[in-house]
Amino acid sequence: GAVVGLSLSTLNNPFFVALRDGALQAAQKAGIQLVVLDAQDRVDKQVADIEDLIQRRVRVLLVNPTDSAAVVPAIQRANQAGIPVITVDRAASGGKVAYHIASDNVAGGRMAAEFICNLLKGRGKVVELEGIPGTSAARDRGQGFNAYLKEKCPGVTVVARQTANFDRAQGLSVMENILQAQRDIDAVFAHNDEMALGALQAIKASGRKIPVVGFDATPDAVKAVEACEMAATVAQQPAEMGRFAVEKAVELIRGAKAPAQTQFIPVPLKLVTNPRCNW
Amino acid sequence: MLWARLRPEFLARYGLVWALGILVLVLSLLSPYFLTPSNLLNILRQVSINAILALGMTVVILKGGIDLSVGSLLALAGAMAAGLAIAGLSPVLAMGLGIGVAIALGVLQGLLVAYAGLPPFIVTLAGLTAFRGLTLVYTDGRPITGLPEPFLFLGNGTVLGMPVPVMAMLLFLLLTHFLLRYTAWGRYLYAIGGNEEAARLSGVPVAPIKVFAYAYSGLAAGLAALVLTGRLNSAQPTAGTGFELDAIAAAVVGGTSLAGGRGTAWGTFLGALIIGVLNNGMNLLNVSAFYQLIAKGVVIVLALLVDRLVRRR
Amino acid sequence: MLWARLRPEFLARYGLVWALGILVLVLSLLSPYFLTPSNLLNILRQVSINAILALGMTVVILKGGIDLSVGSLLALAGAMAAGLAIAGLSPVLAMGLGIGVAIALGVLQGLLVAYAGLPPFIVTLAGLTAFRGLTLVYTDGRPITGLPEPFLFLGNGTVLGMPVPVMAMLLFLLLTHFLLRYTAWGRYLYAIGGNEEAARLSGVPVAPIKVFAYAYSGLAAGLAALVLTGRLNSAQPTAGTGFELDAIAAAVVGGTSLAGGRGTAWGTFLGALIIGVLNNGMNLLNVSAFYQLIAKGVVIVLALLVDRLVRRR
Amino acid sequence: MALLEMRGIRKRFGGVEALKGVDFAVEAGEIHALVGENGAGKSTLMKILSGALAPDGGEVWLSGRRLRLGSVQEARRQGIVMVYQELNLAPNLSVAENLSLGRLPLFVDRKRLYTRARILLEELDLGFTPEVPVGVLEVGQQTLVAVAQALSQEARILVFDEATAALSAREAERLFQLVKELRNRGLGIVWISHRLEEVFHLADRVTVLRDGQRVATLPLSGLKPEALVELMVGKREAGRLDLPSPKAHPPLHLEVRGGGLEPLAFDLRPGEILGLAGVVGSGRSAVVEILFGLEGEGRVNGEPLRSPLEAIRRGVFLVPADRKAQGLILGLSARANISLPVLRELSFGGVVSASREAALARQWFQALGIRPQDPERPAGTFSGGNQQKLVLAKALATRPRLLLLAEPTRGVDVAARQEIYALLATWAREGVAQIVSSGDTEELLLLCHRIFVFRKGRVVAEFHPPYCSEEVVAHVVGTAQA
Ligand SMILES: Nc1ncnc2c1ncn2[C@@H]1O[C@H](COP(=O)(O)OP(=O)(O)OP(=O)(O)O)[C@@H](O)[C@H]1O
Ligand SMILES: Nc1ncnc2c1ncn2[C@@H]1O[C@H](COP(=O)(O)OP(=O)(O)OP(=O)(O)O)[C@@H](O)[C@H]1O
Ligand SMILES: [Mg+2]
Ligand SMILES: [Mg+2]
Repeated sequence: GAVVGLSLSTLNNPFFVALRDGALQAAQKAGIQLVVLDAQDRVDKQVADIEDLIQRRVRVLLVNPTDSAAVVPAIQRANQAGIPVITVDRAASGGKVAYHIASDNVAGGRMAAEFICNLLKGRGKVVELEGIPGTSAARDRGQGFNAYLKEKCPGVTVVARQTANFDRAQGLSVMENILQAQRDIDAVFAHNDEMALGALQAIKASGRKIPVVGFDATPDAVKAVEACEMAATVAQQPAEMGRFAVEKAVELIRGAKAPAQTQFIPVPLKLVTNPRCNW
Repeated sequence: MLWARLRPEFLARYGLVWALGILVLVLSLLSPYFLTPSNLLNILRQVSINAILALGMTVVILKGGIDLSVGSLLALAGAMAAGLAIAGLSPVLAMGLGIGVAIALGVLQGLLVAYAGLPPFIVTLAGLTAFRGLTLVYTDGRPITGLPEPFLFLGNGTVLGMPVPVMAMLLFLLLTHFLLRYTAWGRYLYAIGGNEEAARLSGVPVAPIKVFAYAYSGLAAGLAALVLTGRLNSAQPTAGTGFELDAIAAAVVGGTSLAGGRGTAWGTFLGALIIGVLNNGMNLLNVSAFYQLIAKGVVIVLALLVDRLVRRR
Repeated sequence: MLWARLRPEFLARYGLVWALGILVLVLSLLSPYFLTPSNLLNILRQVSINAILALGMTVVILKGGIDLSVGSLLALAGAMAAGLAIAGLSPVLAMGLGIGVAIALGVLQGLLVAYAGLPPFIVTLAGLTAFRGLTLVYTDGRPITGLPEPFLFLGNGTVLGMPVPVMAMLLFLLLTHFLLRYTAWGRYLYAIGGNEEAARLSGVPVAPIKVFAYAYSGLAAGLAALVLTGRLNSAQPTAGTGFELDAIAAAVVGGTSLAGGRGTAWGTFLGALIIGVLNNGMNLLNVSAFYQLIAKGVVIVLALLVDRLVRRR
Repeated sequence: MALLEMRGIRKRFGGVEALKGVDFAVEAGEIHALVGENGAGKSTLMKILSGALAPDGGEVWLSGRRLRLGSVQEARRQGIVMVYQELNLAPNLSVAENLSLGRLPLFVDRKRLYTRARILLEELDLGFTPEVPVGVLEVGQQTLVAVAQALSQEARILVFDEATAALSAREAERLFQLVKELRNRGLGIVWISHRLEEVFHLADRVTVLRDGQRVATLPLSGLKPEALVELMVGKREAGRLDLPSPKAHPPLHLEVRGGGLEPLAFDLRPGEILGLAGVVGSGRSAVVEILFGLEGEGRVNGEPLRSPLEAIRRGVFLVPADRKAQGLILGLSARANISLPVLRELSFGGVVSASREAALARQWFQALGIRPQDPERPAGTFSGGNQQKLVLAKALATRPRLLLLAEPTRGVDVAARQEIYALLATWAREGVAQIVSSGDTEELLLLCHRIFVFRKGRVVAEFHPPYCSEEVVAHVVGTAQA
């Protein structure tokens, strides 16, 4: 069958594993071959990966950019080779892209802020656990979260903002440290579920009860929400993204004309909460 | 007894004790939360994993090698132990097998270094890569959760008020100290690191001892894996990424020479403490992420300069 | 002339050429896309950044040091150059300043190693941390985009059909080769790495040469920064993360001894090529991501074993 | 006015006062011997002169100008050149590059470098090519490289610290001629040696150091050797060497193959001491290395010796020629060095008995008079001769049945050398077979029951007692017909 390339920013994260699985399933159903490459969160490796996919003559290129700007030259190279490009999860800031399939991280950050604001009735102290400094996910989620608080919910203040690099173990130890310094914490927002679950572990060990809001809705996190351990997580639907991307690619292979302007295909974002819990 | 040891020569030799002292003093002044019993215990608990890895690393570095694979070994050992336990094996057996896998892969790397004569850096870098791959294959890139009680106890339990991870670290510190200071094999490690040729001519069984060093580092990785798995209440396929640099840093800050032949278990422990105190202090002071990086680099260099100055006198 | 050099002794000495040859052969058989002119150029382009860094790294390792800061230096140099150019400076001047910053910070680290006597590993690990922090502060964690034409040319242009990054790499290879083989400072680097005390007693200006080594590695980082910035059409605050291990790996696979005193520019280039071919080949063969890691570790060890075998004969 | 004047030089190493205010002067056109027991401070004094060490006090004047101390480069600029006792060469660089180390022009013309090195090596009649890396040469050859390096420089003061310790008579004689020529050209030459014949043969004046102090400076003409020894070590009975006859017990049958040697097989009786004579590079040092399993194929009583570990298990031990590279682990304490080969015997269940280890070290410190008497100091901080004694102590502590010794008294002072000879004789009496490879023919004549003379990888002559020294020397240097 036809070959489609998928360049992922990382597979070291359940979110992208789910995205890959969604894509693989869709590919199997459509009877095409999907070549998946993992850039290990490195912009330069992604460029090399895409170049290799072009050498491999893939029919459509699916890209989950490690960084929006950095991926542009590689996309341009694909354009030159006449390979249509679809971006997933994160947009590219240039080049010719047929479709962009994503949920909006800034919107997700706002969603989390809104939830916490309502939970605290507009007054309280929150801790923000940031992702790897300089990554777009950390940037966008933080931006949405803080912008919402500033505009709509000035009574809720961020009393500690520390990075835990999207990592569960660091989420644990950074939260332990913050718990030493902050007597009053009313809620925690983590830029991803890994950090949220780490923080949760620290909070449990300290014997306190603090609502934690994560991001990504990984299976572990959803389980924690169901068990009333975590307050909420912002659900993206990575498997859906993967599925949409492959379906669009199949359409292009079957002869559909690529839109002249990049067409945005939103994947719904939702807040996973558990109304039975008492926060 | 203890007091008698605090003579000037002792303090001069351990310039790092000064560096740590200054750091603690400054942090106590800056943050009221720092010098509290609960925070000190907290620091020890956080330091435990890096300290255990760094002690294993010290053994390898002493003999003139290096082990970059510890982070990946940790992930693999944790995943194996957790996976087997979930699959129904008795938790203790599963833990033992996890550690066993780490030791076995340490031995494998040791064989490649000692008998095939490959450079330790490359062998263990290949290990870093390949073992991570194995972990991802084994877990299919997903965390393993729902672990039975004994795991949680290892990570979060206490014995006589002391957290189990701290206990494990202290025991491993004593074991390593004993190995290095009182046993023939410990001495051989120093000899090989100091002058491999002279050691060989003295009848030191060089190759087996090299293999042992990597096996010991594997043991450390396995032990650290159990502690981390317990602390996180799950085995993460990405656990331990970058831990190798932290472990080497602790050893080297603690006075271990990367050229081999020089270093102690206590020095490494001190090195791990300095790094741990620094991380904790900056969190307590809520230093922003970007500036934390700068501060961390600067403080570590300053600590070593203090060490130099004290020792030079 | 060239042919005469391909005598058995030459091939035996460069066992790595064999390893690379076998790798290329296998990949050519497995994938029709591999041995095409466009893919070979593609590999060279992909390898260029790591090769440049590895050449700088080789100079530092030869004298018995190590430079873990290259990845962060690269990010900082790229950000500075891009930021200054965006702010309206002439692009060429901005590029020069970017490289200048990297060299200056290399010198700073060199001074701490050569004159304060601190261990290179820790000094440059502190550099890795602190320079990343500086980059994040300077860029406020955001990529810098909208770069003027000359940047893009550096990353994506061609001269006489040869991509500019490849050109830059080859020039830097020749420069490093010349430095190491035909200049006093080059030979002194070997002398210091082989026996620092002997070098000192022979009147070799040890400390300045050490500083020079770190400055040269800084130059390499600056050069690589420009190429990467051009290739990515933007300066990334997280660029270069983990590059230090890749650069060291290329040098060591290429026969550079981490103990210092042994290694060549060509060997390092070969090492970088082997790693680059491996990455490219596995992508072409559609080896799945997790298995790629395993394969990469295994193949690198195999390559070194081939090297050993060929050289032992 | 003297060419060189050192005044009130003081130097401490931690608790040890190595130099306690030493004055020392050298005239232009003289060879000035510097002698004293091991650890007297000779090397330290000269390292201060060459800038390798900074003194704690004192000053140095050269032709009436005060020298800035503590910088090798400055000393070199002023024409002070030294051959160090512990050879300082870059093992990974070629002979030619080592010859020019520190003086390479910014851009190296390799052809010129190697041509000039070849010419220099030919001038000095040294039989190796400039392309080889120094690390593969044997100690004697490395010494020659270091000497050649010093001789190729424009010097006003040349210092030789034990330059002949690893040389055989032929190379030594050649060096004497060169040194005399340089003296006649007006250079000031400092000659450190424990071979007193050499001192009397070569030097014009002598300065004696003892415990970091100068005890005398005298012209050598008219001085009696006994008087000089007395100045060095105080009054002492010169023990006569009483060499026991070898035992009749079944001999060790030794076979030696490979290592560039003609295959060789011979018997050695318990308690017999066999000497191996020959110039540097004649192949005699390969014999002991093969018998210790380092290269080639060695056998003892038909059993193979494939590695040092195997050799040690079969009761063979080697005192290697290069104490720095092969003999000692300089960063470890003297105690740990001595105990290293017997650590297993000192341990219970893998745990080293600290008291037995310390006792062992103390025993050998006393037996060999190693100074300072502090086994806890790192081996690298002992003086050259005392380091050599540490290597011997380590070997003797293993109680081997076959002891291989390469240049066993390299850099050991007169008195201690007698002690070592006496000790080896005692060991012979207890039935230890020994093979001594040495460049010092006198030493072999004194110590050995039998001598093999090597030339170009072959035994060209064998001597049994009684034999006369001229004849042996003639065979060694190659003037006699094989
Ligand atoms: N680096 C050092 N650290 C500590 N002590 C030292 C060091 N170098 C020399 N010493 C001590 O200084 C004293 C003088 O040593 P030195 O090497 O000058 O003796 P020497 O006269 O050259 O002896 P030899 O004939 O054995 O070479 C000795 O006691 C020695 O142990
Ligand atoms: N261009 C060169 N390339 C390589 N080696 C050189 C070169 N010039 C000098 N050397 C070597 O460097 C060492 C020091 O050179 P230096 O100039 O001090 O010697 P020199 O005796 O003054 O020679 P010259 O008469 O040529 O100036 C010598 O061993 C020489 O062989
Ligand atoms: Mg001496
Ligand atoms: Mg000249």
